[in-house]
Order: sequence, then structure tokens, then C-alpha cells
Amino acid sequence: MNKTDQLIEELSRLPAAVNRVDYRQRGYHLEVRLQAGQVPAFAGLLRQREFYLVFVSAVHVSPAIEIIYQFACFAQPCRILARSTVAADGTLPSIANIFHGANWHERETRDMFGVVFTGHPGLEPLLLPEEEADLKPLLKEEGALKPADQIRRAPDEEVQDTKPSTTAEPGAKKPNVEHRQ
Amino acid sequence: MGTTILLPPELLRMVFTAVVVIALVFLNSLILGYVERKLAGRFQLRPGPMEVGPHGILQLMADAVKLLGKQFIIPQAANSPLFRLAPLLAFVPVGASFIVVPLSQKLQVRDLDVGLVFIVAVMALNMVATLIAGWASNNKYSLFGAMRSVAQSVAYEIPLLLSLVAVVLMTHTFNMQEIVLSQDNIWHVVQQPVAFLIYFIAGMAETHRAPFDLPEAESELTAGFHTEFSGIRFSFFFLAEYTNMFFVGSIAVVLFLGGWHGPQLPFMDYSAAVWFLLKVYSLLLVMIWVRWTFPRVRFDQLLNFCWKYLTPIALVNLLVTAVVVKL
Amino acid sequence: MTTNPDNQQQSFFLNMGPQHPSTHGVLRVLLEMDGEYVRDAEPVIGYGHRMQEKLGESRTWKGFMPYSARLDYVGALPCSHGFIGLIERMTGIEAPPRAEYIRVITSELNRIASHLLWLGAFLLDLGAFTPIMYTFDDREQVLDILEDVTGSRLTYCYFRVGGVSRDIDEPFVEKTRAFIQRLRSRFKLYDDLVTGNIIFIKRVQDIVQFTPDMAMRYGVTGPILRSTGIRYDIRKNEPYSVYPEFDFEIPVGETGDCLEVYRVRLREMEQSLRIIEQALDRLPQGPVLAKTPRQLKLPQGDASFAVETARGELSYYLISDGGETPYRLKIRTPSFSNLSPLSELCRNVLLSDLVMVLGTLDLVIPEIDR
Amino acid sequence: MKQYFSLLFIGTKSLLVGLGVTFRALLSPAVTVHYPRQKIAITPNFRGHTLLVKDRSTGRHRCIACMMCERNCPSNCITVVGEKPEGATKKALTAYSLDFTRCSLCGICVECCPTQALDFSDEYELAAFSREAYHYNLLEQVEKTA
Repeated sequence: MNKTDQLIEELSRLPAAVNRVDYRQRGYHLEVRLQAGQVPAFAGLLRQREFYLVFVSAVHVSPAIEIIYQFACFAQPCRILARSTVAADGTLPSIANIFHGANWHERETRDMFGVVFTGHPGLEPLLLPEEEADLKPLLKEEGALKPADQIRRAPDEEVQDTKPSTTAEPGAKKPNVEHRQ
Repeated sequence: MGTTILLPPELLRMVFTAVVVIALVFLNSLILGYVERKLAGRFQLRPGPMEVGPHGILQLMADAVKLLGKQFIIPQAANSPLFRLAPLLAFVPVGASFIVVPLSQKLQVRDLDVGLVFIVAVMALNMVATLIAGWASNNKYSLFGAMRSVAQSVAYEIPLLLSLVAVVLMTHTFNMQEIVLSQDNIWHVVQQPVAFLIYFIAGMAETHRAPFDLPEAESELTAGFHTEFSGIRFSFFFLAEYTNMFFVGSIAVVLFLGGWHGPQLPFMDYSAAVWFLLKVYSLLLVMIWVRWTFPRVRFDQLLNFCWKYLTPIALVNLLVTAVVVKL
Repeated sequence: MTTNPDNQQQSFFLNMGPQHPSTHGVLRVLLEMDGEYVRDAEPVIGYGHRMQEKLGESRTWKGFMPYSARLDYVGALPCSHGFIGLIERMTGIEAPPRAEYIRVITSELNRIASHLLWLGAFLLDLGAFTPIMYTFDDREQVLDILEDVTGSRLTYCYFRVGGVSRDIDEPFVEKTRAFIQRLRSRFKLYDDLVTGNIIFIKRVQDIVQFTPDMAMRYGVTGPILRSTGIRYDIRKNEPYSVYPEFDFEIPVGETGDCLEVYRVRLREMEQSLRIIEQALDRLPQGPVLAKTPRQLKLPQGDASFAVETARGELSYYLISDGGETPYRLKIRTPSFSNLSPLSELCRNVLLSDLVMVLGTLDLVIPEIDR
Repeated sequence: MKQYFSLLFIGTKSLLVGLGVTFRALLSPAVTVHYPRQKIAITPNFRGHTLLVKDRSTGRHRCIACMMCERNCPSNCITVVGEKPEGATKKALTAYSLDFTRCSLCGICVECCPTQALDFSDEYELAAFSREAYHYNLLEQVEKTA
């Protein structure tokens, strides 16, 4: 039993849904689905297994914002992508006291999405100015928001055929006329 | 002086020398500023100033005109009188100390018997100017610069004095003329190489030249004690730095490199100043060379180097000198 | 002078930046000082924030291509490499072997250029004015070579999905070989001028300690991580492009102090030269741009792509809903994570040491802020 | 004590070696070019702002006003206006403006052009007092060139 298998077993005991994925297509090895409450336990486990934090970020989908964690390991090629949906009140436990680097990543995520990480040592704005704390620029607008299943790749789906598409260019790319004479 | 009445020829000589010295001080800054920039360029594989005048020799003039034309800004929170005073205080004492420097046998404004003591006393004033400049700016970086300057000057004055005393022990005089004359046969640098080296290093530290330019340290303190100065008052610091360098070089030449001694020239009493200046500038070139080669030392290392290396070695050197002189 | 009344010790705050000569851009570090000793150093970032991730969502992947080079403008090609690699991974397009070789050659040249700039700027932080001119002399050679093939000197837009925009020719190969020769002979000069210099050694040795544990907690990557003795390089651990075909080493240090970081970076340049040399020797013939459809939609789903830039791991994570523009594009930049342990690193060091540590981190501020 | 003197010795030696390096530099020629009196040859592959190319055979530009460049431009800095003259079957270009202040010189417009009507200029000495100076009218430029 190699290290990755051990890890999968330990993760499933959390319990978390673990998927092995094709690295060549996805760029990571394991896909993990977490409940909000399991996040600290999951991070603690990876900390013990000597993983490092690549990033914490989020994506705005309906019904709720998903937080994305990526971890990788110095010792073996194993990149883990974990997802968790924020709770109904828009909060999620912080992992900043387990992986100290998450401190900034979580602050950035709060800037961009307004997700509140509970237990974070100081959730102040990081990139955006303090006076614009309510900006949340990466939240999708009404029309652009997609349900979560529309951004998932179907399991075992082959890479799409790369035939020339016949669809027209999007109208959104029309230049803004009043700026240019 | 009291009741002594100066004879007209002597008075004439003094006035003439004073004019020469003042001209030299200002001219020196222009020359040295240009030479430094040109050499810095050459050390860095580039030509240096090239635009103003042939090979850029008028560059410093252009800079001076620019600085004269600039507004002098006094920060609101600065201590205005001190802030105005500091640049003058930085420049005037060093200028004044040239009174006792013998450029040649006759080109010396006033030959004091305690010439060396006078010089050392004036040198210490430089530190006060830096302190006032840093303090009056009311800028934290400037204050850092000022504090560093004080600590550095206090520390490095000790090995500097010890190395000078070694020469005094040999010549039994503080009189600059007599020190030079005592080197008629052999320069003190041959008898006192260690003292010369220590003097040179400590002198670089006294003048805040890299790698000891901690009070300015632009990568740490932006520009240290003169961060807030602009226009003509900034140029006074600039002037003071180059005058200081020239001054340190002059003392080294007087004490160690045989002063004006050199091959015979017509009007030797006056023209020997050529040899003097030649020696001074070759020392200054080495200072420039060092500046454009090394990284800056850290503050604690600077003091460690002084207390752990320079001071003990200078003390041992002084002891050995004393024993040898006594025998 | 403001003092902090809550603190028993008389400490005060010092604003270093956003305009300061050694923060290398608009970084501000809020320092709590006790005399010249730094009690706490908190980086304040975001002054160069351009919302690159939102730009990624509002433009097609093709439109984002030039932006990818503007993340880390000092080593732009590896950044582009990551983005192009990601699109190729998602769409399944493969670049011809010659294009992959060219990508590796230009990326490595760019890495050398970046390290040379760092070397000069780092020494400038330490107060040595001359080395930066020597490193720029070398770096200009790289930029000339790259300009010849990419058309620009800094923010290249050279890689294309399915290849590169322009083939390299014989003069390029010759110039690159000449540059390899030249740089190899220049290392001696850097050793004489810098590496052996007692002032330099005393300034950087044993001041702060990077540890593997700290690297894991903060996600520190790149030469700083390797200086602690961990042999981790995306080019070896999760190889991309044609890197597995080359024989090169990952230089590692032992103690993890700033001198080790310096040594690792210098040795990395030598390894990059080795890679370039091998790539030039084995450069395959053929096209440099695969036929790609004019309109190319990204399939629904997500993918990640990590590359080793001069500063560490840069990774893109793209989520597509199958539309014209990415649904979400996350950019993970190395300096962001490398800067975050600053407050832990710089406790009770002198102000000069803090400047030295900032120099060691090799920060590119727009890359942190994105 | 031994360490004390060995450090002193090694340190002094390293400093002298360093001085040697800069001294050699002092004696070697400058590597910089005295711009603007001297200029180095610019690579033919240099990417300046884009130009409409003059077709040698027809003496006119090749633009067919298909708007590909305008649509593909990541920075939205190209505006192409084409009109169909009466009786003609094809659109003719009436205005091509490039807002160079926003251009990122990525070269996508040059690559996607179906008629190779665009190319890079080798203009690199750019300075002006207003933004508007960089709003180039490429159609006018190509018609002016002989």
C-alpha cells in the first residue's frame, strides 16, 4: 500500500469523499469533497502528512459559495484539490492556525467573496482598501451565476473534441465606443 | 595673538593663502564630485557623465545650478531654526579646519602649535551637524541616521586618535609644519604602516563613506539624516562630504605621506602644494574605489569591527611605538 | 515620535514603504521598532492590485494570454508557460516537440534573466552599487536574445496554445551558445566580487532561518524552500513540458539562511544553462505551432497547472462552465506565499537585516497583488 | 585567537580580490551605448505598434474590414470601421484606429488577420505630451507612405 492509498483511506475515514482523478487532464491527483465542519480536521491531517498549502480560494456558484483548497506535498507528487461549501450563514472554519499561510489566502477570499472564516486571527482586508470592504468583486452577477453542476466535469468524460466551433464571437467583446475616437 | 602686530607681507601671505584654501574647498567639491561620478561609471563599465561639456566636465556645475534653483522645503513638523542651521554647521567647521593644513611650506593660513589638536576638535563637530540635521528633520529615518552617525563617530574617533598619537610620539609635536618637516628623509607611512591603515579606515568611517555610509544608507534609511533636505541646503551636505574627504586625505598626507615633500619645483615654497594635492587625490581615489566595490556593513558589525579590531590593534601599535621611541 | 502606549517597552511604528528604495515596488511594511531592532514586521500589500483574476473571467483565454506575462514581469515566460499549459491541458491540444523545446529554452533564459536581476538588486539592497551593473550587462544579453525571437524585452506574449508564435533560427542558437559560454565565465567574477566578500558573508549568513516546517506552514516554494534542504521543484516533482528529457539537478542548500538562498540561486543559473545547452543540442525539427481551431471553447470542468517560476510555484486553477470565458481563474503566485512568513522571520533583527531579507525573498510586487 | 587572525586575513584577502575585480572593470571599455548619439541595430522581429501593410502589387492596404483584429484584441484598443460603397460587393475600410496607450503588443491581431494586412512597426522612440498622440489612425498612415 503506497502513501497515496494510505492517505485516501485516512481521508475517507474523516469522512470525506475522495476521488482519484487523471493528473494529465486535471493537473491534480485527488479530488476531495468536504463538509464545512470537516475542514479543520482535514487540514490537520494534511499538516501531519507534511503537505503544504498551495492556495485557498473560492468560486461563486449557486446555491452557495464553494471554497477551494489546494495542497501539495514536497515528498511525493500528490496534489489535492478540496472543495467545501460555506455554511448557510456564509461562514467556514478557518485553517489559519494549522497552515499559517492560509491567513493571507483567507483574508483575500474574504475580500473577494465576503466569506467569513471563523476562528481567523484577524480577518482584515488584504488586497482591497479598507473603505471598500463591501466590494466583493469576484461574486458573480445575477445572470452569470451558474449552478454547481454546470462547472463540473462529468466523471470519466473524455477531453472534448477540438473541432472548430461555428458559434459566433460573443457580443460582450464589442468595443466600448464612447472611449475611443 | 594679543599684542603681536602682523607684518604686512605676512598678512598678505595669510590673505592669499586663505583665498587659495577657500577656492580649493569649493573647487575640490566640483572636481571630486565629477571624478567620483566618472570613476563610478568606469567601475561599472559605463562612461559616466558625458552630456554637459566635453566628457561631462561641467556636469557638477549644471547640478549646482539645478540645486540653486530648487525650492527649499522645510517640513511642517521640523524644528525650523535647527533645520536651517544644520547644513551650515556641517560645512563651515570642516572648511575652517583648513586653516592649519599646510598645503606647502608657505601655503598655510596659520601655523598653530596645537594644529593637530585643533583638527581633531573640529572633526568632532561634524557629528553634531549630522545629529542636528537628523533631529531637526523630525523624520524617523533621519533620526536613525543621526543616531547611527553619532555612535559611529564616537567609536571611530578612538582608533583614529590612537593612530595619530603614534605619529605624535615619534615627532614630539602637534605642529603640522614640524610633522611634515620631520618626514624629510623618510615618510611616516614606512615607519607606521599599521597606524596609517587604521587612520585611513577610521577616516573613511568618520566621513561616512561606503562601506561605512550608515547614516545615509539609502537602501535602508532612504537617505538618512538628509532625507528632508532639498535645494541648496542639501548641496551643503554634499559639499561637506567632499570637503571632509579632502580633509581626511590631507591629514593622512601631512602625517604619513610626507606632506608637500616631492621632487624640486620652482617656487618650492608655494608650488610644492602640487605634490600635496597629488598625494591627497590619490588617497581619495582609493576611497572612491572602495566605495564602488563593497557592500555596506551592518551597524553592529561596524561597531564590532571598531572595538574588536581597530582599537586593539591601534593600541598595540601605539604601545610598540612608545617602547621603540623610548629606546 | 509616536510611541505605542500599550507596550511596556518603548516601541514605535515605522512605515517602510510604499515608496522605499528596497521594497522593490509598492510594498509597505509596517514595522514595530525598538530602536533599530524590528519587533514585528507586517507586510501591507495590495497597492499594485489589478484584479487579474476578474480580468481572467471577463476575457477569453486568448485575451488573457498577454496578461499572464504581466504577473511576474521579471520572469514572464514561465508564467505564460503555466497559462498556456493549462489551456492545452484542458483542451487536449499538444504542441509539437520543437515548440516544447523552444518553450523550455526561452523559459530557462528568462529564469536566468530573473536571477541576474535579483542578484544585482539584492546587492544593491546591501549597499553594493557596482554588481547590479555587471549583472545587467549579462541580463541585457539574455534580453537581446529573447527580443530577437519574441519581439519584446520584458512582457513577452510569445507562447501560443499549440506552440510558439515564431520559430527560432540559426543565429538564435549561436547567440544562445555564446551567452552560455559568457555567463559560465562570469560566475568567477561574481564569486570574486560577491560570494567570497567578507562583508557580504557577514551580512547575510545566519541572520534568519528558513525551515522546512515554516515552508510547509506558509507554502513557501522556490529557491527559498530549496535552501532549507528540501529538493522540491515542480520541474522535477510534477514535470511539465519536456523537462523530464533533460539531465539537470535541483540545487539544494543545508541551513536555510540567506547565504544558502543566494548560493542556491547562483547554482540554479548553472543548471538552467545546462538545460538550455542540452535543449539546443537535441532541438528537433518540425513545425512550431500546431493547427488549432480559430474558435476554441474550454470544456466544462476544472484543471490546474503548476509551473516553477524563478520565484517558486506559480499555479493556475481554472474552472470553466463551457462558455467563452473562464468561469473562475485562480492564480497562485509564489511571492504571495513567500512573503507571508515575514512577520515570523523578522523578529528582533536589525532594520538592515529586514532589508536584506526582503531582498532575499526576491519579491515582484505586482505578482503578489495580481 | 587563531580564528581572530585567520578571519582578519581571509577577510582582507577577499576585500582585495573584490577591489581587483572593479579595477579590471576600470581598465576595460564601457559596454553601454551612448544613446541617442549612438544606436544599436534593432532586431527585425521587434514589435512596435501595428501598421497596415502596403501591398506591393496593388499599392494599397490589404484590410478587408473583417473585424477579426478588433474582436480578438484583449485590450479593446482597435476600432475598425468598414462600409459597403454603393454597388460594391465587399466592405471597404474607412477608418482603422489604434489606441496605443492600451495596446499590450501581444500580436494577436497580426496573427489572426486573414489577409496579413497588419505588421509591427519598428518604432521604439516614443514620447508625446498627450494621450491623444497615441491614438493612431493607421489608415491615414498607410495612405501617406509612398
